[in-house]
Amino acid sequence: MDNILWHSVFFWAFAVITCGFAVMVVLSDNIVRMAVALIFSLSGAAGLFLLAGADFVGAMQLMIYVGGTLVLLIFGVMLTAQGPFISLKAGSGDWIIAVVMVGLSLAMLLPMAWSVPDWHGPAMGASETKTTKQTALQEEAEADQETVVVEHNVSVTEIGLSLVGVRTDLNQEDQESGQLPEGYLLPFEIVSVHLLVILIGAAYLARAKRPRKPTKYP
Amino acid sequence: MFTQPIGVAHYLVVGAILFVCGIVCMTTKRNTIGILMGVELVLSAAILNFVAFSQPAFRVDQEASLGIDGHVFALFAIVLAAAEAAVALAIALNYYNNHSTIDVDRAQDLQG
Amino acid sequence: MNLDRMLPLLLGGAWLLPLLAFAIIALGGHYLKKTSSQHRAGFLSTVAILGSFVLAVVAFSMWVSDQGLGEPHHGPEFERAQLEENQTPIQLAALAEEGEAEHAHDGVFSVSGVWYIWAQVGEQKFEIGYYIDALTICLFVMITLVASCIHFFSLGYLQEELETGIKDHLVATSAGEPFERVGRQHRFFQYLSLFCFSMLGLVLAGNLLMVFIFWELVGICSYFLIGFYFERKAAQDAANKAFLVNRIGDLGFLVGIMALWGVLGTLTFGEMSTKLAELAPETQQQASPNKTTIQAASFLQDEEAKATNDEETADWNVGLLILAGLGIFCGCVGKSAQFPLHVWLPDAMEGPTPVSALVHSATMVAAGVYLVARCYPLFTEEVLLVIAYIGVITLLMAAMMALVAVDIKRVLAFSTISQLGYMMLALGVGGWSAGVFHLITHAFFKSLLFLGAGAVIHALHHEQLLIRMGGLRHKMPWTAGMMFVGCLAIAGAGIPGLDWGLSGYFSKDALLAQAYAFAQVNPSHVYLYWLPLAGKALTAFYIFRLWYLTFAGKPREKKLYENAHEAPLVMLIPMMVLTYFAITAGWQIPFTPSSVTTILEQALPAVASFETPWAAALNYPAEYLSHQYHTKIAWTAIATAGTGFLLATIFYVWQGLRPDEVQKQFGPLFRFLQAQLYLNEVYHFLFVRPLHGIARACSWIDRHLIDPFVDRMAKGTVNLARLEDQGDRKLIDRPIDWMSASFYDLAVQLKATQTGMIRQYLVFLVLGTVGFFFIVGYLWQL
Amino acid sequence: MVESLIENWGFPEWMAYLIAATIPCVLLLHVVAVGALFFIWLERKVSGRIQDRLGPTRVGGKYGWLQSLADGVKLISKEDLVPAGADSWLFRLAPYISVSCCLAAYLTIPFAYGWVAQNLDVAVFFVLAILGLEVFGVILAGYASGSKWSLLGGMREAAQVVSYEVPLGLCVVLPVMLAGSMNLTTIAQVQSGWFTSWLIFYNPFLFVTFWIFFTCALASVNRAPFDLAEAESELVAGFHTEYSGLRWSLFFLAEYGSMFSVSALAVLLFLGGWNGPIPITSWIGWTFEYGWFWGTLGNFVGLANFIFKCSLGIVLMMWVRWTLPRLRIDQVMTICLKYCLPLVCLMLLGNLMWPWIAGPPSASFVQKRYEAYQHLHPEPTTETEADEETTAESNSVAISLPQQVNEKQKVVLTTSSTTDSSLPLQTN
Repeated sequence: MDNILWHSVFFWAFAVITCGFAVMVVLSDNIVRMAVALIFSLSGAAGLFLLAGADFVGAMQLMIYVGGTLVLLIFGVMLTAQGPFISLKAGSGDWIIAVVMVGLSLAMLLPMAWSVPDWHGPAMGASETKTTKQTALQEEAEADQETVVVEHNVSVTEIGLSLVGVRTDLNQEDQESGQLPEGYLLPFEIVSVHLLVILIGAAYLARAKRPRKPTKYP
Repeated sequence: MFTQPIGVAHYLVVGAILFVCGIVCMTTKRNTIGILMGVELVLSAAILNFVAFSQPAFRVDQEASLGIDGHVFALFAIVLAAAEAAVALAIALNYYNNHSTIDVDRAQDLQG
Repeated sequence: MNLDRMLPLLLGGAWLLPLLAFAIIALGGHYLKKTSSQHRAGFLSTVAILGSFVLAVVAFSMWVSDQGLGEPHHGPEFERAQLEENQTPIQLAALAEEGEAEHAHDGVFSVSGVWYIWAQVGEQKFEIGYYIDALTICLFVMITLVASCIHFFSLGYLQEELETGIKDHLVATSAGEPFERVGRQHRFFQYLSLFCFSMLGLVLAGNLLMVFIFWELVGICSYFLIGFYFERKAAQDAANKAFLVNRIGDLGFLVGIMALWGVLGTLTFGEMSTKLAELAPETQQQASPNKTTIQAASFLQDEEAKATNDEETADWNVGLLILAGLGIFCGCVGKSAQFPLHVWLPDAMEGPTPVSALVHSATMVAAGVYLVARCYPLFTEEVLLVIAYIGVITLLMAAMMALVAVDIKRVLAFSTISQLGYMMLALGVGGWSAGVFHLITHAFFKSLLFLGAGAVIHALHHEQLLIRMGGLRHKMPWTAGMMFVGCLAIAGAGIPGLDWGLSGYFSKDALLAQAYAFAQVNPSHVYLYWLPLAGKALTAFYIFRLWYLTFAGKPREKKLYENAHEAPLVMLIPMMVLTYFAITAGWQIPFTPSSVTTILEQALPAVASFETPWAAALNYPAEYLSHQYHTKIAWTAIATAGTGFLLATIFYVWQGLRPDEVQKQFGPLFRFLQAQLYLNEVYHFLFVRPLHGIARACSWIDRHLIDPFVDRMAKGTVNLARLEDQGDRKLIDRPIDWMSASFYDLAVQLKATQTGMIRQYLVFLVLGTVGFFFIVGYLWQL
Repeated sequence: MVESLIENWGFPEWMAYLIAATIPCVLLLHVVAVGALFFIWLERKVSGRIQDRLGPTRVGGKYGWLQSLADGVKLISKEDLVPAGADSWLFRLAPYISVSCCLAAYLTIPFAYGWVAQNLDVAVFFVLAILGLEVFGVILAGYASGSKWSLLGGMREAAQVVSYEVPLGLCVVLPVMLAGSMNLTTIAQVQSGWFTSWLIFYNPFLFVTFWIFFTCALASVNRAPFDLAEAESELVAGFHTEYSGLRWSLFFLAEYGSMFSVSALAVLLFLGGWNGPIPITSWIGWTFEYGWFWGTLGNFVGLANFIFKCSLGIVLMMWVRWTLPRLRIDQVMTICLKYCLPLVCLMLLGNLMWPWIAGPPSASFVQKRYEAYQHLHPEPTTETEADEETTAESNSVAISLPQQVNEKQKVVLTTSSTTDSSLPLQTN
């Protein structure tokens, strides 16, 4: 019992929530229930982000994804639903194709996920080391277990500074020599403009149209 | 199970499951908004992978982690996903205005 | 005060202001017309010309303060001395030459310069320049003053042109209804402004080419203004006639300009006198009185011939100079309506009356006189003689025609022609300042008379026939009074004993005195004195005939009389201004010994001093010498004028003689005069009909010789094009069609893969991706 | 705390963690539950006074202390109905979503220095996100009830909350900008000292922003005059028309909990947090540095301050509710998008320009910010030289972004030189 790693416990809890509700999204026929399941699934994912030390990304996930996007989605559901609990069921043929795809995709993805020993986590790689370099790293890791388990939380400040073009997580020498990237100012600006364009475009697309009214030509 | 530390691979597996769920959701739902939800799941899976790869404590070779880059990419992905959802929703509403349905199987106007 | 700098500025401004008004009305006339205050175009135009007037007055005052008013040459003492000595005419002539030599080198003060060079060919430049002397300034003041008055008058006269629906009773539609049209006052003022611009430009112009340009511009303005009522056939014809007849004169003018260019190599006024001075001594030396013929040598003489044949060159120069003089005068004949080309002016009365007042009496027609005055040094004695004779013929002929005219405006038109003849005569007999002086006084009283006539016509609702008027003095006392003053002025009324009179008295007196002096020196040309004197009687007769028929006696048409009314103030006030000047223009300027004449004499040019083969016998007395005859001439003139006045009174007031009886008595002469000497018919027979014949021949050639050829060519081209079309279709189109058809088929077959099912696409996408990764992940590693 | 549990009390590790997690949970639950009871009672009294009547007077004595409790008992004893046309799963789920989101927001709210369940770096953001999630409960309730009134209420709520999140988020940016951190503890620390150092008095733009924030907060917690989702004059009772009993009381609980949390947010961001208007505790030395006991005592004073200010905020909300009439939905949207949003953008710009207008922030403010940052990321004591240098800089140099960057870069770099393993270093 003392060996229990609380981090792992919470990981599994969140993983189960995430995956379980994701499956519920797939299996549910009612679109609103799908949405609710999606909310829980994405909230679980946000929990996973927090566990992985990405506080800011997790909060963002909650705020933008769950709080914004999904409200929009549900809004859309309500605006477009014909009956109170509409369901558009898929045919069994679709399900067969889907199962085949699930099988194929998982057959591809899962082995890939486990194919790299480096990715197995700090404590699990010992028995599966293959190269000498990795062995050395493993030994080092085992020798300094405490250090390894200490998590690194990326602070908001670092992310914010990198978005305005300053990388604080890199060596100052490397930065001064000009060989390292200078942060994400340009992509940040591009994304901002992109968002603006999207806003205008979405407003334009969704605005009320009256197709019945004949166009008057001067 | 609870005694083992978590690695990137665990996250990858969760991501894979999310991804596959998203794919299945997209292929089996006839509702436009259902498909949108599938897309969200897929994107979420991708973001999960980014975040996992940027945590140095999740892997043996800690120096290989993505660090801030992963977070920033994840942020961009979230933002763009929100944008995509807005536009897709606008398209769906528009489609509903014109066709009085959001069944994608009926959206065959562009059929060859 | 820097005259060189300020005068071009002021006068240039005065010149360009009307252009500005013209441009604004031309571009924004539609807008100006539409607005509620519809006088806008008129006001704009009037303000512009008033501005010009102010600038001209400022320039004039600057000139006067700088150059003085001029002094009478050789005051009364000199004249008396001359009389006492009782010299013979020949001696006087000799004296004249001496005096002339004195005066010629007094130098004429002038300001000239160049604003812009618009073409340069080798050494020769064509410039936009100016030449300002006393003549320019006086004419500027006169033109802008008269034009301002007439602008104001027009505001009242053309009041009805502001309305949107005007019934023109002189034009009938096919239905027999009066023609109805939209008023176009703004067009009128637009043309008027353009005219003022052109006229001022003509006076300001620094060289003959510029003069020619503005000459043509006033011509086109005259065309527009005569044809202002262009719906009327008569107005159209009159406008065309004026334009074409003027072209004939202008052709001569152009020839004259070219000839002058050939002689002097310059057209700039400022350079002319120096060039002439260079030319003169040489010519005098070379010219021999015996040589009466000119060898027919080519214009394109080569250098050697020129060098070896100096005599011929000199003769050529003189010949060309004469040609130039005649050519320029030819232009003046056209513009100033002198004898053979006068036919357009009576017809030009079809235009609105203010136009007749401004353009066809006061300013434009005087442009010919101005040009003669301006180019005075260029004219050889023969040319001057021709000018004098043409002037005499014109004045007499026109005066006689005026006797029989029944249209009030036509009487004034003939009167104008006649008075222009007087001016030409004066210039032709060496009376430069007398001619120009008469030009200025005439401008005032003739425009006054025309405006009076306009007021009458306005009052009678466009009735112009004298025989239907009468008794109007009761209805229009102001107009009648001012017209009477105008009549007195044109008749030259004055009191010789007191040397007091109206403006016409002074100018005509000077003019006749000069003619008398000339006749004294050259006895063979004595008619140049007697005929104008007779003309003076005629003038008095016809002008008072006009006045009596219009204003005196009893009304002949009751209805017209009842509806008549006095002109509005806007028309009366300009007339009053003009009346004032018609009375006082000839007077001495208070507290000075000077008058308009003396100011003008500051610009007195030297008389041509070429001895030419043909007219060596002529003597030109200097103008100041004619002063000795003034008293005598004045008495004679007033007597003849009094005769004319008396006759008119007998005919039309006392009814002592009945006009219709006289008319019967002189039937053929009457008809001859009324038909304007049948000149129109003669011109029609001589020029118009042959021209029509030539045109018909050209038309026949066009239709029967050229057209078939062109038609054949076209047909051949069409056939060629057909052939090519076939080739296009079979050789080029077909393969391309085949290609596009096969692509289309291919596309039709391929489109089956586009199902439009989003989910299907997605499945393909996923399967493709998975397959790709399988290949990359497993096969690639092997 | 975990360590002390293990070492001093001998608990097994897992139980220690469990206890350490449970204590804050229970405390927070009590804050919400007791707070809600109190505020419901307060609302009834306040509304009574405003309407010129007494309000509850019987239960629990003269002032009706126990009225809320009696109501609670009544509600629990009521029958829990699910309409036949409802989507029963979602219908049952909705109140829990609401109330759990409301509770989750308290995770990161510091009640006094260090008295916070989870000292998140992104606390402000997290609170906003969670408050945004709360709307799901309302929407689902509206949808799942199978009633048109409820559906309309839910739709209104969705539109309103999504719209008001934008100006709300922008309002929050201003204090965050000034404090240089999203950590609520840090933001509150920056405002220590006299009440003039509260951020609301920092400059006129912030003063205006506070009121915008208050308006938007009212709208986002669905209080009058923005209570369109439950407009009883139009929609019967809006999204909770079909609810009864305990589930209905959960919605009520969530509403009062949210009111408290937005008030807390306003207090922390603008009104100095747990700092009193006069810095008495620091004069008498009851700061956490002085010792565990006196520090804790000082913290209790701070807690009292904090709760008092939050309660004032809530009373203000009640005052507004019983004073202003309800708006129409289009007016609500107009206020948000046409007035609040441009205004707060203007305030943001103005706040950015403020150093140009009024000069750099005072040295004391910079010092406080630096100290707050030091508390968050304690520097190794050995690096005295860097410390002095940074302090000197922050004292003397005016506020500007590059300077901040330098400061932080320096801090990060000095840390990385001592503890390599805790920081990622990309070598490729």
